[in-house]
Amino acid sequence: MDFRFNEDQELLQTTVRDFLEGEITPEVVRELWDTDTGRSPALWKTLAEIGLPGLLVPEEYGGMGMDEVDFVLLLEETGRAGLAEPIVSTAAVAVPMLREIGGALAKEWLPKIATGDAVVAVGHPDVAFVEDAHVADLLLLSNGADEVHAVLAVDADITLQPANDPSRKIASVSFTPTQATCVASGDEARAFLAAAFDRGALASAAQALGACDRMIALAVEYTSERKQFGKPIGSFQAVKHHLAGVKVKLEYARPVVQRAAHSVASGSPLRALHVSMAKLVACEAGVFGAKQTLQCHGAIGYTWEQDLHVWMRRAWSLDRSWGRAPLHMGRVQTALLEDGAPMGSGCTFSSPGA
Amino acid sequence: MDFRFNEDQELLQTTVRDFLEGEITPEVVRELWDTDTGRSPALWKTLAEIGLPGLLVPEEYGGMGMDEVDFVLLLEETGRAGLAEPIVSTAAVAVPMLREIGGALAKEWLPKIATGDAVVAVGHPDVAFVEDAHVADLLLLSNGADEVHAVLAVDADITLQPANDPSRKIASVSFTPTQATCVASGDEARAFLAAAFDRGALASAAQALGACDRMIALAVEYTSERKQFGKPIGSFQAVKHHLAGVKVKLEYARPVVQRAAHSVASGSPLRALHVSMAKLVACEAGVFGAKQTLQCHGAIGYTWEQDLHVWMRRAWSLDRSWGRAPLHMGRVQTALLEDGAPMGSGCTFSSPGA
Amino acid sequence: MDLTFTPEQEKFRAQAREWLAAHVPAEPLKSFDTAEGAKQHREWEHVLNGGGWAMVPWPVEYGGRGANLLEWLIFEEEYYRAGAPKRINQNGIFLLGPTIMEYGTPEQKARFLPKMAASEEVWAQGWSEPNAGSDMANIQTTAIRGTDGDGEHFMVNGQKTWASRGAFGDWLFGMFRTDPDSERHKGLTFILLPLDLPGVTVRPIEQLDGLPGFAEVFLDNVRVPAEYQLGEEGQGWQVAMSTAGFERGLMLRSPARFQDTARRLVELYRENADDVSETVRDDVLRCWIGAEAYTLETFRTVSRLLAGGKIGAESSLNKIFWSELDLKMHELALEILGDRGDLLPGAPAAEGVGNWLDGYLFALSGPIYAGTNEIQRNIISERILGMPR
Amino acid sequence: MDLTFTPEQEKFRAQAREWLAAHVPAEPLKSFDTAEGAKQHREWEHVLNGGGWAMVPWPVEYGGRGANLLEWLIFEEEYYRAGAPKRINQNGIFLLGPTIMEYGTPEQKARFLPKMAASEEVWAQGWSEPNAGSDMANIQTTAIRGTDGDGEHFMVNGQKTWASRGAFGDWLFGMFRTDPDSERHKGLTFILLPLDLPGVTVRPIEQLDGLPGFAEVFLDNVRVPAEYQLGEEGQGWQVAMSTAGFERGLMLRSPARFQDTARRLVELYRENADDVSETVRDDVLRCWIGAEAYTLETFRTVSRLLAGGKIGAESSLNKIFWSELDLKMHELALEILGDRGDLLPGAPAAEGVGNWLDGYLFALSGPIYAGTNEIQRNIISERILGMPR
Repeated sequence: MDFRFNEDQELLQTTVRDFLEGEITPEVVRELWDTDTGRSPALWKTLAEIGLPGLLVPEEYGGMGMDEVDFVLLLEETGRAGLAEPIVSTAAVAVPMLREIGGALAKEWLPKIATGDAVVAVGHPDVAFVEDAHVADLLLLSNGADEVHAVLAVDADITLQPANDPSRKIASVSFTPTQATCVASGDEARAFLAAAFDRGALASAAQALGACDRMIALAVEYTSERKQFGKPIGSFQAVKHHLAGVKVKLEYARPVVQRAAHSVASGSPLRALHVSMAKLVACEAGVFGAKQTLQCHGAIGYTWEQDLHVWMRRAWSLDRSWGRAPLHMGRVQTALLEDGAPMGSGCTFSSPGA
Repeated sequence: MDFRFNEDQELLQTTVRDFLEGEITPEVVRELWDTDTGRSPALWKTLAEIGLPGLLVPEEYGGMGMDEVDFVLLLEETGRAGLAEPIVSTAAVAVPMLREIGGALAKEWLPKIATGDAVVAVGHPDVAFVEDAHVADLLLLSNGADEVHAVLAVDADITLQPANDPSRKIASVSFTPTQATCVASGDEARAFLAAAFDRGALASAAQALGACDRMIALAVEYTSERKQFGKPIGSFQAVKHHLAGVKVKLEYARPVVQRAAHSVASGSPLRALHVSMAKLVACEAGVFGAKQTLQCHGAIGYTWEQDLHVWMRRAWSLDRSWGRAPLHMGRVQTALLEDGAPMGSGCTFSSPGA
Repeated sequence: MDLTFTPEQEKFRAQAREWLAAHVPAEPLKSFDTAEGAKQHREWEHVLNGGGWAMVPWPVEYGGRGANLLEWLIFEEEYYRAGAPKRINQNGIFLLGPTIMEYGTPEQKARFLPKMAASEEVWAQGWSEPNAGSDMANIQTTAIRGTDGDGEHFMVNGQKTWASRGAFGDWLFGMFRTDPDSERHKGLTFILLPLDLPGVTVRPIEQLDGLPGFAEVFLDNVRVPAEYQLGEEGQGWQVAMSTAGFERGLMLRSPARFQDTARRLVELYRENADDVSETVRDDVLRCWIGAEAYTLETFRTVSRLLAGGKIGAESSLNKIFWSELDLKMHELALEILGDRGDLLPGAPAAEGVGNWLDGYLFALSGPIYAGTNEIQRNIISERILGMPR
Repeated sequence: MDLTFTPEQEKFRAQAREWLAAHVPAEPLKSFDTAEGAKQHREWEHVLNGGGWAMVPWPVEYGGRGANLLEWLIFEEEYYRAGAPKRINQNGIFLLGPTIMEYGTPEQKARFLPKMAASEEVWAQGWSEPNAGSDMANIQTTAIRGTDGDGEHFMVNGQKTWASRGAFGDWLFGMFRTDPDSERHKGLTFILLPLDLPGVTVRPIEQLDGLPGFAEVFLDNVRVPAEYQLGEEGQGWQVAMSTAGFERGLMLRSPARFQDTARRLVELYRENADDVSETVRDDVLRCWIGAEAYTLETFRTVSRLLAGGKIGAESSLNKIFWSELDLKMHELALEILGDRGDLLPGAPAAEGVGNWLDGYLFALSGPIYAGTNEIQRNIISERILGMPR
């Protein structure tokens, strides 16, 4: 029992954080808002150079061969940076799905992802829109709940759905399923889709942690500088307590997300429960953080030019990505109230069978 | 349109407030806690001298002949005083019910109530226990939802159910219904019971306002005196904002309760809706007030000897009296979502038919 | 207690309803924080004014209808019920107008009020400065009195910010430091300032919705004629406080606004009831109750005012209540809309989303503007509850 | 990251489970805030100590089991799972014990720790004074060093309050002002004080549940031998801070406690699911998630501590989280119990109410004791977030 990351993992986190701090400034995020796609192939290539898209790609395909425990700290960093590139859809969801599908499809696409030469988006029956479909080369789509199809983006009908967050690019996608596009069906397809959902939710939760942390940092910085009544507004108890409340939520969400990463990586039978718990608490921290840090900023936080709203909108978007709260609450309910999951002290780290 | 009380009503409120401040000190409340019944016939007599039990008793029976609009301010005062005597059960609920039943029963009991010589308790199918049954002379009880029976207390089986609040005296009551005890049935009984429920809920709501107001006053007083870090704790923003939040809830609950009193007194077709709204917001203010004022007191508020808990427990009890929140929420839902009640601007003071 | 309207009041309501039914634009106007929308809204104000409904609570002599506060509440109920446009000149009508009536000279009243009534002149607020937000007494923009060939004037230098309607407005009002050696609340004077004077630079500020709802106004040796001083020199704080009281209070947040939102929220819930949980339902009902509570409290206050009472620090209770209610209602609406909740109205899948998203972004500013809710809680605890400073 | 227990840890768990199954009293004990309950709890501690399970995380040399923090968490899980009694001597075991180990002389360790382990001596806390609650540095009770025929001693005068276990305890520990001219954190000394000394008057204070969970302790010329000073004279604050850190932190609020409550809450919900709304259900699930989050964060912290890390101001996050969670869980339980929620356990209709009401009253104190949550939020914002004072 050791609930710590190892030194390599922590070092990689620091490296990625430093890299993103340098590359993904708020100015970069805003520049991308003004582009047609909101995404940058050049940036994607750069991210590939530090290994992000291919982190879960097996080494034989040119990736880092890592798992979700390795990845979760880095996903938090992408959230902290406000990175809009398709890390969740491609790196966190599509890669493991391609790996599981295997065969020629994996052989063709995984190396391209690792080198930053391909974007793959994933559709799921429980998720209304497909994220990043508009810049994808390949789409992994469900046909009902029992079939997974691999469809070239050029063969699909992609309708962008403009949303509140300029970084959030979602689309309705339709396609003509054929035998040729079908890559999994029945139990196998259901298993792939279930895993994809959990990975998407986990990655979104991890990004929400980072976004929340960043908003706290912005608010602390602003309220420490901004003076009213002759002193920094951050010295007023009302402002302090708003931010302290966010910090409590954040710090008790983080281990839940990290445990969920472990459950995904280790294929725990409680994976779905753990992921839904993580998605709920992390996104709750993010949304609450948005509200409180805005209030601490006052009018300046309400402007387009202040950077706060970059992360406010990310927090709202992540709350909506890969299952909104009622869906995840329903999964927790199922696990806890109907399946007879182990409860009470001593059960946190044991499996149902134990 | 004039949403004010008249001078007589306000004067009566002041009179009653002054009277209760003198008579119902916290010491008196605590002395009654230590008695067998928790009630004092002598005190009840004194209350009759200023007309409280008989406020709604017609003048022909020796009462004040007033209505719920007159009464609501005084009920708030009894809540502020922490008065435990059966004002709600007897004066606010039983009296109008007896008035509606009329005949010999009214003729016999209303004068006794007005002179403080009788206590009457009321049972209702939607209320689990009968308040003040243990000191009642007469019980007005339901048999199912379709019959009202008048039963002498000596003929009923009364089992006290000790509760958290020493001022709250509730009992399970069983009796043998006979033709002789039946005083109303069918539609008439249902109408009596519906009115009784609304009156009980209204009176509890009004008392909750008073309890909340008193708790705020206690907390302001204590935090203005108690010093830590060299200044009154009430000068810290965290403490201030706790109490400001309670004040907001209280001040926006009060007009809802007053309007409900008007609807009861005038027999508005929206009576049930208005009463449930009042019960919800007033008791929410009371319960929230209890929590926040306790926190502002700190450890001293957590002691038996500090008076705060007299009203904390009242606030909790009133929240439970005459329908807990889910029941009232259900009634609001019915009125609003199913009955097509008027909604939106311009409908607040109009009836459904208007 | 009499909770019925008089026949005269019902007649007034019927008149308003009839006129509005005949004149409210069938298509919603564009936001008045766009150039096109500002033009549309000025036109609408012109129509309103033509019907005598622009300045309902103003005295007839200044272009108003001479209605009392109760009639004004009734008018507002009908206005929202009719789905009529927002008021582009609310800073003028509800904030500055009453202040001019109280403090203005006869000449000022004649000069400003009729054009305000017609929205020929749209007013921007100039309360805040970069270092005077919650701490409004920290105003540093100076207005130094002097005389030149053209007469007495103020020479204004400094910067105002969060000037709502600054982007498309004509005039700005606010406090300026006329005594440069003064501190805090003293030495301030209330001045009216045309935004087209030489030395004025308006930089629109985009809000969360991307529209320039407010502006920074840079003032560089702006020569303002002395006749635009409102009230006594050095008495700006007193003049402003009466305005601020109005702002936080009744005029700008009529119950009708929140009742209208609550009604639409309940309707939205009904349409989507099968897809949302009881938790959402209970919260929707609570909001509806909240809007009713706000209405009842307003009528109670107005009853008191009509009988000679005054509004004091209670307006701080009001500010907190409506701003939290409004935000909660919009949060719930987005929750009910589910996956459609963050779609822009133009999105192909955005059917039925209404303007809830925009409303939400606007509602987020509620706890901030017109004095943050933290400041209001200070006021409540100190001035209403009497807690120590 | 390794989230499995080692075979040794599993064996430790099995041992604890087996022993507890054989020894935990079948009937719940009376509250240790009653005379009879205090006696029962002392007996239970005697049994625990006999089995070597009283002081699990203490070194063997002081009567403990020498377990590390992870094993301690495992023991706690089993302890709560077994429904074993509360710990009457928690002030000793978890607060004072570790402090004596850190600051005590060899003689003091030998004198105090074994009797503490056996709960032959039950300890009361003497932190607060009437004017030193949240502001603990304002301690005014003096302890003046002197010498008489019987040797060096402190002459103690003043008053302590909120002394938990004061009513039925034997000893009290706390800070006293040994330098009467000193101010705030300086000039304080940590002293251990027998409650049966001449000049000590214990006045039990009844809590909300009517039981004397704490006491006022009046100290009137109490002569305390100098050997009961813990740590250096004048260094009381430093000694106390290590104790306070322990209190807020891990030892007293093991995750097992809240997981046990959460489990019982979910079970209560299941039994009453038909009678309560989805709102309650969602809140129950959130609480269960909260208890898991608390557990996970604790294991994360312990992993860090075992690898040489330190607990700092994070214990303030912890304090807020568990106290709010605990209160919410008990509020929900009373809500689920419906009309039975406020019945005393002895009421005829109180079937199935368990001890939720008592638990609720106790939970209300959570946000207050061990440093109010307001103080904790100050600490979080200033020491963790680095906001200005």
